[in-house]
Amino acid sequence: MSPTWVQLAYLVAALCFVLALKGLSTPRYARLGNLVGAAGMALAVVTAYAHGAVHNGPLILLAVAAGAVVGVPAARSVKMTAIPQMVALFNGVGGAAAALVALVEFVEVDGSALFDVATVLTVLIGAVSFSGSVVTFLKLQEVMTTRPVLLPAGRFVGAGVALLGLALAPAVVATSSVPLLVALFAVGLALGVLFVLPVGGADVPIAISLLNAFTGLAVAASGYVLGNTLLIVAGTLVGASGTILTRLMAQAMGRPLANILFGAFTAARAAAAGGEQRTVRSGTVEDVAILLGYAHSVLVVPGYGLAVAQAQHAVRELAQLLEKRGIRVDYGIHPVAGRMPGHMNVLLAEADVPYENLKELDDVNPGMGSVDVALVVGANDVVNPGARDDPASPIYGMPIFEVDHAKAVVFMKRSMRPGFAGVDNGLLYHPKTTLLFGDAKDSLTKLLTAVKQL
Amino acid sequence: MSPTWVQLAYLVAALCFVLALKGLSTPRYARLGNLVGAAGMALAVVTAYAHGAVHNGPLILLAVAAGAVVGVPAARSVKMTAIPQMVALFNGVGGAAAALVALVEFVEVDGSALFDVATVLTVLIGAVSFSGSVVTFLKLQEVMTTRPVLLPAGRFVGAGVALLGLALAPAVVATSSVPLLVALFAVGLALGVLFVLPVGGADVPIAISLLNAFTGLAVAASGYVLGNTLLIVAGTLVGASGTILTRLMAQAMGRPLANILFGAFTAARAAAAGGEQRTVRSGTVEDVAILLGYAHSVLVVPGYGLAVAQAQHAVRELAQLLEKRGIRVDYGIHPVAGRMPGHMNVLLAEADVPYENLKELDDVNPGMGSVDVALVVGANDVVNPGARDDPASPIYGMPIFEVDHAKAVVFMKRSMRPGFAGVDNGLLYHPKTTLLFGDAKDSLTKLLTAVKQL
Amino acid sequence: MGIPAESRPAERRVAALPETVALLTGAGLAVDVQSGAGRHAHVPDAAYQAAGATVVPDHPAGAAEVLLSVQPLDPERARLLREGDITIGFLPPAAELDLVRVLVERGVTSFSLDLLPRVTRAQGMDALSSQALVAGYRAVLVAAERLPRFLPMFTTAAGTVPPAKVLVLGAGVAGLQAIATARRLGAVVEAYDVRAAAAEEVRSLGARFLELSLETQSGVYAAEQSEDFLERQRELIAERVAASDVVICTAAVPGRRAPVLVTHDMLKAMAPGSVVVDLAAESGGNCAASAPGEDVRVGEVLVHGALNLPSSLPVHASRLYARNAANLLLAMTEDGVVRPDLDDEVIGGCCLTHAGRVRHGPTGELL
Amino acid sequence: MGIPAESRPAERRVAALPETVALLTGAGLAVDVQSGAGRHAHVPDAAYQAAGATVVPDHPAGAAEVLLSVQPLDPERARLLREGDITIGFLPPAAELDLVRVLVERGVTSFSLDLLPRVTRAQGMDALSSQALVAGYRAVLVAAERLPRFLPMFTTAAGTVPPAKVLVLGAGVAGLQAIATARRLGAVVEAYDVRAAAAEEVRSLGARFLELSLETQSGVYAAEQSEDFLERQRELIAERVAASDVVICTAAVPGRRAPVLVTHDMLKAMAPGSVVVDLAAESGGNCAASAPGEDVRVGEVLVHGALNLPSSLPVHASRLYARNAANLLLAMTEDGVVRPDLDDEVIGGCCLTHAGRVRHGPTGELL
Amino acid sequence: MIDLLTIFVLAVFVGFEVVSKVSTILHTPLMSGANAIHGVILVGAILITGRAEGGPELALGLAAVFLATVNVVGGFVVTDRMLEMFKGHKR
Amino acid sequence: MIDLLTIFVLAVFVGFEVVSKVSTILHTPLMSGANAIHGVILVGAILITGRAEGGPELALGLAAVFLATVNVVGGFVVTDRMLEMFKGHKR
Ligand SMILES: NC(=O)c1ccc[n+]([C@@H]2O[C@H](COP(=O)([O-])OP(=O)(O)OC[C@H]3O[C@@H](n4cnc5c(N)ncnc54)[C@H](OP(=O)(O)O)[C@@H]3O)[C@@H](O)[C@H]2O)c1
Ligand SMILES: NC(=O)c1ccc[n+]([C@@H]2O[C@H](COP(=O)([O-])OP(=O)(O)OC[C@H]3O[C@@H](n4cnc5c(N)ncnc54)[C@H](OP(=O)(O)O)[C@@H]3O)[C@@H](O)[C@H]2O)c1
Ligand SMILES: NC(=O)c1ccc[n+]([C@@H]2O[C@H](COP(=O)([O-])OP(=O)(O)OC[C@H]3O[C@@H](n4cnc5c(N)ncnc54)[C@H](O)[C@@H]3O)[C@@H](O)[C@H]2O)c1
Ligand SMILES: NC(=O)c1ccc[n+]([C@@H]2O[C@H](COP(=O)([O-])OP(=O)(O)OC[C@H]3O[C@@H](n4cnc5c(N)ncnc54)[C@H](O)[C@@H]3O)[C@@H](O)[C@H]2O)c1
Repeated sequence: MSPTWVQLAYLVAALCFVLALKGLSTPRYARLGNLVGAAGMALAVVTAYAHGAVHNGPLILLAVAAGAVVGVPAARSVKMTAIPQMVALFNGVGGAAAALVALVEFVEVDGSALFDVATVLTVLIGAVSFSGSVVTFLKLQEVMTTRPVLLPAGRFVGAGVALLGLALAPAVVATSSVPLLVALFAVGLALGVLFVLPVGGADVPIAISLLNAFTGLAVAASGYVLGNTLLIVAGTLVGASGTILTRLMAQAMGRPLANILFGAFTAARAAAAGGEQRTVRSGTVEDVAILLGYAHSVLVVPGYGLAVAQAQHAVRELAQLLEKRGIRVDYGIHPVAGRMPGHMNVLLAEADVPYENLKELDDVNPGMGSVDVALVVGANDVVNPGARDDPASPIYGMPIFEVDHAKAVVFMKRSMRPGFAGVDNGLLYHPKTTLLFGDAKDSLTKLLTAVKQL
Repeated sequence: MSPTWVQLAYLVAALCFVLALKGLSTPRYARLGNLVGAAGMALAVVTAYAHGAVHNGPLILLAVAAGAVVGVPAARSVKMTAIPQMVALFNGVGGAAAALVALVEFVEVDGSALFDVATVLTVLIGAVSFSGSVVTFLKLQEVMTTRPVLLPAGRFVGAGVALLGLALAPAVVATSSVPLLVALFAVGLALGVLFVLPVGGADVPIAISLLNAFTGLAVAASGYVLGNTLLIVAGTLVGASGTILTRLMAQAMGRPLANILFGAFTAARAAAAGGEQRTVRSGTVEDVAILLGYAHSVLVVPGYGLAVAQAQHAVRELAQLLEKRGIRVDYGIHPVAGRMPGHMNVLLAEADVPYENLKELDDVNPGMGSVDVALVVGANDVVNPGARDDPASPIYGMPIFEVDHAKAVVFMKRSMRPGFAGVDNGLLYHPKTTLLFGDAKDSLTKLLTAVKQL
Repeated sequence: MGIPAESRPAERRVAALPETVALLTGAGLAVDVQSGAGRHAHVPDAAYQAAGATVVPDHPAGAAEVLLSVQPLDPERARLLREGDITIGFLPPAAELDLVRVLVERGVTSFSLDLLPRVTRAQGMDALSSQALVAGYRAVLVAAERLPRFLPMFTTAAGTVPPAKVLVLGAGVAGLQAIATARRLGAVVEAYDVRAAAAEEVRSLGARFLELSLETQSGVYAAEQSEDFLERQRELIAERVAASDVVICTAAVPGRRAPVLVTHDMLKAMAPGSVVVDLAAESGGNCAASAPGEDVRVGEVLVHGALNLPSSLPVHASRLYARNAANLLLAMTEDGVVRPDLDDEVIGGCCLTHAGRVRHGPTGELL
Repeated sequence: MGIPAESRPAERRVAALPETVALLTGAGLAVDVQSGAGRHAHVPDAAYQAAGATVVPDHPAGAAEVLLSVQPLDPERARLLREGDITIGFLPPAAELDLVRVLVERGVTSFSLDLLPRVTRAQGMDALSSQALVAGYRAVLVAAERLPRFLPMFTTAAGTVPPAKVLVLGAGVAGLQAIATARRLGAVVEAYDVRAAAAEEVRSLGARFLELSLETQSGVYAAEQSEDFLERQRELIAERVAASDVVICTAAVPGRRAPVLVTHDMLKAMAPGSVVVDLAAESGGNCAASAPGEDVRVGEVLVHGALNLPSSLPVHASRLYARNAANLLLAMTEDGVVRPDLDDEVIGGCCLTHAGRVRHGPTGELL
Repeated sequence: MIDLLTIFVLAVFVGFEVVSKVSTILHTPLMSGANAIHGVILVGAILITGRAEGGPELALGLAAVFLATVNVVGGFVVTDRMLEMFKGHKR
Repeated sequence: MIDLLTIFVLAVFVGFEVVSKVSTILHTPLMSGANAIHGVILVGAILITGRAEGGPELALGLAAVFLATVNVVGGFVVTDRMLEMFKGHKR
């Protein structure tokens, strides 16, 4: 047992981690949370060093320094778009470290059966996490293809390797044999690769999140190996929150988790039949609420869908709420929005939207670049960039609100169906665009609640 | 150390308790949560008995049976209105039990200093909780006055007793003297009484909640005394959740906690200055939200204040929300509400209130008795019972909405000022009436959020 | 009691409808209705009969003991009345001194709805209010009809039409209703009144209140203003009048000439095609150019002097009026006998002549 | 190019305003405006001059190469035109066969805004839409003016007035605007149209759509219906017509006689004082009794046959029309020269005659 | 000891988090439910009584068992009664 | 062991509860932050290396320290960068 002061320091560090996760779950405290986490980590590491680095102190410092020299600049210089693969890589090295720690401990110490079980788990999960993360990194970095990779008879290979692992694990526990453990490590590596290969490009972030939770579990298991409460608590926290997070992310993409991970087998067949599909990003009410709540300027572009949903009162309420938060809200009234001239005017006047807030094309388009969020409420044709860019489009030449020049676009509609003109709208597939599916009035009412709770 | 199976059973019980609290926090799972809690408790008790009742098994069973014979019928037969005092009483006996357990353990075992500290805490907090709960019980049962009781120099007495406790506690730890511990128990009892006496009738539930959290802490401390993880976990859970809950309850009443517990000292002085006042009852947004959210039929009576606040959209939103919950909502339109003929019609038409929902005096008054809540939004003269009952009133003879015959009345206005006719409105002081002060639009917007969260 | 067919030109209302006839006969009164009384309100004689009235061919003056009419009787008709007969209807005494003299002479007990106290209890009888409601609503329709522009805003493929600006002067019952109606039609509305309470009332309808640096008045009615005050008021509102597409004037001081708020010069500063509707035209006009019942052009601005606007909505104006009048009459009726209690604040307050004497102070002075 | 003063009776619009003149001169065109052209729209000659136009005393036909008018030219005037001259304006060919013959004979290139394809790209030129907007708005004002009742509901001390019931038949541009305007004024509105898309459009304005058990049509325009269909439709709507205080008829089938939806018998079943406004009166009428420009009484029901309603709002109707016409003209203009590209879907689509030939199929058949 | 402290700290967090968003209407039932849960002191009471070798300890222990039982059973029953109102109103 | 299990269970609850209501926009930063936290394996790495008596254990231990450090520092820094967007908007 370590001395009390060490354990207390670890407890404080664990506390910091809990607070960090809590902070990271709310926009207001996210940054602070991250800093608290870092502080906790610093405390833990310093404590471990002071108490545990009986031998090899300088070497350890050197290794830490080397890690910092590699990690910090990498994290600093990475482009925003490449962050997911960076996270994957960091996750992978964490998993590898956990496996190594368990391996070394296994070599050094001769422990109980329970200890061996924990070791086996750490090594196996750590290895899976490591190799899986490396593959996701390669996918995202586009070093290898981002499409689901299906090995011939992939399912059987996977099952075979998994069985091998299942056989090895008890053997290790029974024999305490180091070579067998190394073999298990190799099996873990193979499993990780097999696990991630079939995942398609858009789903890779979910795989990363799951591997992240795995690493957490590996760390927790290593905590058992080392009898270290901090590792248990921190690893479990990450494991649990990572699992929930993975589920949330899958939900946000509207797909059950199993589908994402194993769907490639079935999906690939379907894809072969259908043509190339463009991807859309649909968000939750909370996403949109945050987008809006932290914007400086919002442009509401109402269309026929606002009228169909009779959402004029709801949109006015939302706008007023945003204005109370100091956000500038304008309404972009397109000359032909709706189904009769002045359709939007009638609705918005009924909802008492002040006339000064109603802007026309020419008032808005030149400054579109400084609009943080364009909230398209049941409009479609009037924001279709095809009218500007695609001479073959039947609506080519109609002036539009160029919301594709805004910093972000939120589309509220019920489906992917086109508008009056019956032409597809490229903006729906734009990376800037978040879709919020559902009846406009429902969505706005929910948004209202969500923004209030920010 | 207890055998592993016992500890595992305790762990499962602890888990049940966590799930119980989680369930109790959402209306849908509240009942289930309570049952899960009870199941966990059964498991824990059976385990404890099977493993720990080495001696005195039959006696213990007898005591348990006696407790059940007393507790179940009491809980079954108590009137709904008397439930708070029942909870207080149960809480008190729990505190007492914790104190006794620690006392006995102190007598039986000779433990470390840390053990003694835990014992002292258990006994002290348990005693406070016990006597405090008994006093709240007496208050609520109206055996004693419900008004804040201020002992002469109460603050000094309180401080004195607290100091005595502070002195005794280290003495017990130092000497391990049983008589001193008993003395500490007595001090705790006195402190509990002194703590609750100055709390006014309406605030007693908050005091109960705080004492409940105290008992939780006492149980957790006794867990340390006994080295029992289950007691620690369960006690801490209750202590932590009880603290949060107390804060939430105080917030819901719109008063900082300190005010409630210690406010009596200052408040009492203020009351002495003013003359005889008819009392009004002003509620919080949450109170009104619950009144509305669990009603079957609501009558909205709008008046000039609705127009001044331009709250027509807000009232329509609230009505629609209530209707979605299956509540029947009508609007009572008085012929002279507002300041021009048809004033309410104009406003409500603008907010798209369906014409069918607009009711006149004769449609509504005969069935007023079956209206659960009459929501008077910025109206005054048109619901003044003086127009019906008081021949001396300048408005005598004007027909009114007889909302005083509804089951409950909620008044939304900004102050106690009279309406157009300048005459006082007796309904404001009626026991059925809850006042919700503030601009009608603000209040309605808040109500909307509160009802959504029911 | 009797209900005449109104004979004044352009009067299309009627003082009783079948529903109020039923009320009155229910109270034990025998009701005679002159044939054709309800023709403009689209009520055939048969409907009155069905409600319990007797249809008589001639004006019931002299035959009925109680006469319920909208407009005052012609003085000649009034000569047919007998001592103790009762008349109820509008009767602005200052404008009808001849009639008042006849009523005094014949010993008639006459009640004027123009004099009804504006107290809470009397609201059900307050025909000034109910008819002002009609006038305020119609005033906006009249203006919208004459304006060569839209009231609401429209954003269309052929350009954007801005909302019309409407200025309402005087925010009594008619003024408030005009504000509400113009807002409904999508206009941008602002309003002014001398009464202190008016600002909040105007805002309660979603319109802007013109804050002028002028003294305000308290009380239900405005008191007459000095010429100096009016001069300052005109100066202050001139700019707002010029900026408006529609001006609706409803300012009045009971029993006095209406204040002149819009001068010829102010009209000239308005945009071509603008419209002024003057509800006060009959009592002298808030607009210097207005003539009752006429559309006067001043430059390219149209000034409509309203003449009996309520009459242009005969069905509903009659319905409200008939109910007011019936309420007043019922308040005087007990056991089928009409016996007005002149000590009652409301009934006494609107009694103009009784037993050969003028009971209304200011009118007495005028005679 | 030239802008005439409109000469048809009761036409108060003008085909260009100073703002569009500025657009056209900006595109390199020389604009002649006949003196007094803008008088009803309250635009003085000076304003045109200030915008860059030349004010000419006479009708510019024969002098200008391009004529921009609201109404079609009189056939005699058209004889003044020279080969290759261009006319732009409303020109319903079926009603103006004489004129069409003259245009063909003189080799004039004429564009009719009645024929403009209703495609997205042409919305800025769509004068049918913009003028239908005006007509729909005015139709409600006309009805409200003539109705002896309130449109909105009022709960007052003198009793409650229920909201008026308005039925709109045909929910095209004008019908939708009528629905919106009547709803603004507080009426309870229901509507019917044969087009399938109309139900949602009607509801999107907060009105009730009458679900009839009749086949619906798809497409932008309604196709002509069989007499059998119309018979069934009349049967089904009869009860709703009878229950309405106001019926506004806007049903039309382009190029055809308007369907008769409201018969004499249906009118008789309406409440006394009710009002029917028939926007289709000029093309035969949706109501059997309507006559363009007249108020016809059928029993106690008033039927107003609309005649050129947009003209009653000259300022804004002109503004929208002028912008539409200018947009069309600008689409044909390049480098200051008007050179219509007849292969263009929109421009070719609304070209009625060119180089001595009728380009519009149905019209060709009629001749 | 430190492990127990860790357990304590984690339990505090769980306690905080679990009830942090409860609606007003559930305040009283939640309080009552928590109240029943701290009746778990019954476990402690049984344990000490089971060890007691007679005399005052036994008496006090039995008293503790009795009181704790009242707390437990009364608490759960009364909470259940309070929650009956949620039966009818499903959502 | 059971205490450690209790700790594990409680930590699971805390982990679940704490992130259960996070909004989508924070998914990635939260994942990245959690990722940094499991870099706490660095503590374990330091401990075993501190005990290592040379040879392969030392090498492996140092490798673990290196990798874990990369995980920790990279994780926190990258998370912070992601969160920069929340800087401007105070309330
Ligand atoms: N203004 C005029 O005078 C006039 C007249 C005739 C035609 N048009 C034409 O109409 C179009 C107007 O453009 P627009 O952008 O206003 O409309 P739009 O292009 O027709 O798009 C409306 C969108 O609203 C969505 N929507 C419908 N109901 C909804 C509901 N309840 N909740 C949420 N979304 C809903 C629909 O998508 P989902 O189905 O996926 O929900 C649809 O894509 C133009 O093409 C214009 O040319 C205009
Ligand atoms: N309808 C007509 O034609 C007409 C015409 C003239 C006079 N009147 C008279 O007006 C009266 C109408 O009765 P009523 O019940 O509608 O009105 P009322 O009796 O005047 O009462 C209105 C109440 O609304 C409250 N209020 C004002 N602003 C508010 C705000 N922003 N938020 C919340 N509450 C606000 C006021 O209390 P606080 O100040 O405490 O907030 C006031 O007590 C009758 O006496 C009637 O005789 C009617
Ligand atoms: N007791 C009741 O319940 C009841 C019922 C109906 C009306 N009223 C009250 O009666 C009052 C008068 O209503 P009315 O419509 O018969 O009034 P009115 O027709 O006599 O006058 C119309 C308005 O013109 C205003 N006015 C006078 N001189 C003006 C000037 N120079 N500039 C601007 N405005 C000027 C007056 O203040 C008044 O508001 C109002 O206060 C109304 O609230 C009370
Ligand atoms: N492409 C565009 O952007 C654009 C622009 C403006 C209008 N439009 C479309 O043009 C169409 C017609 O508009 P319009 O106002 O010129 O039409 P219109 O004047 O030709 O006809 C009016 C309406 O009468 C209806 N109708 C015909 N017979 C009927 C019957 N028997 N009973 C009931 N209703 C009947 C028609 O369906 C039509 O809606 C609409 O669909 C409108 O959406 C499109």
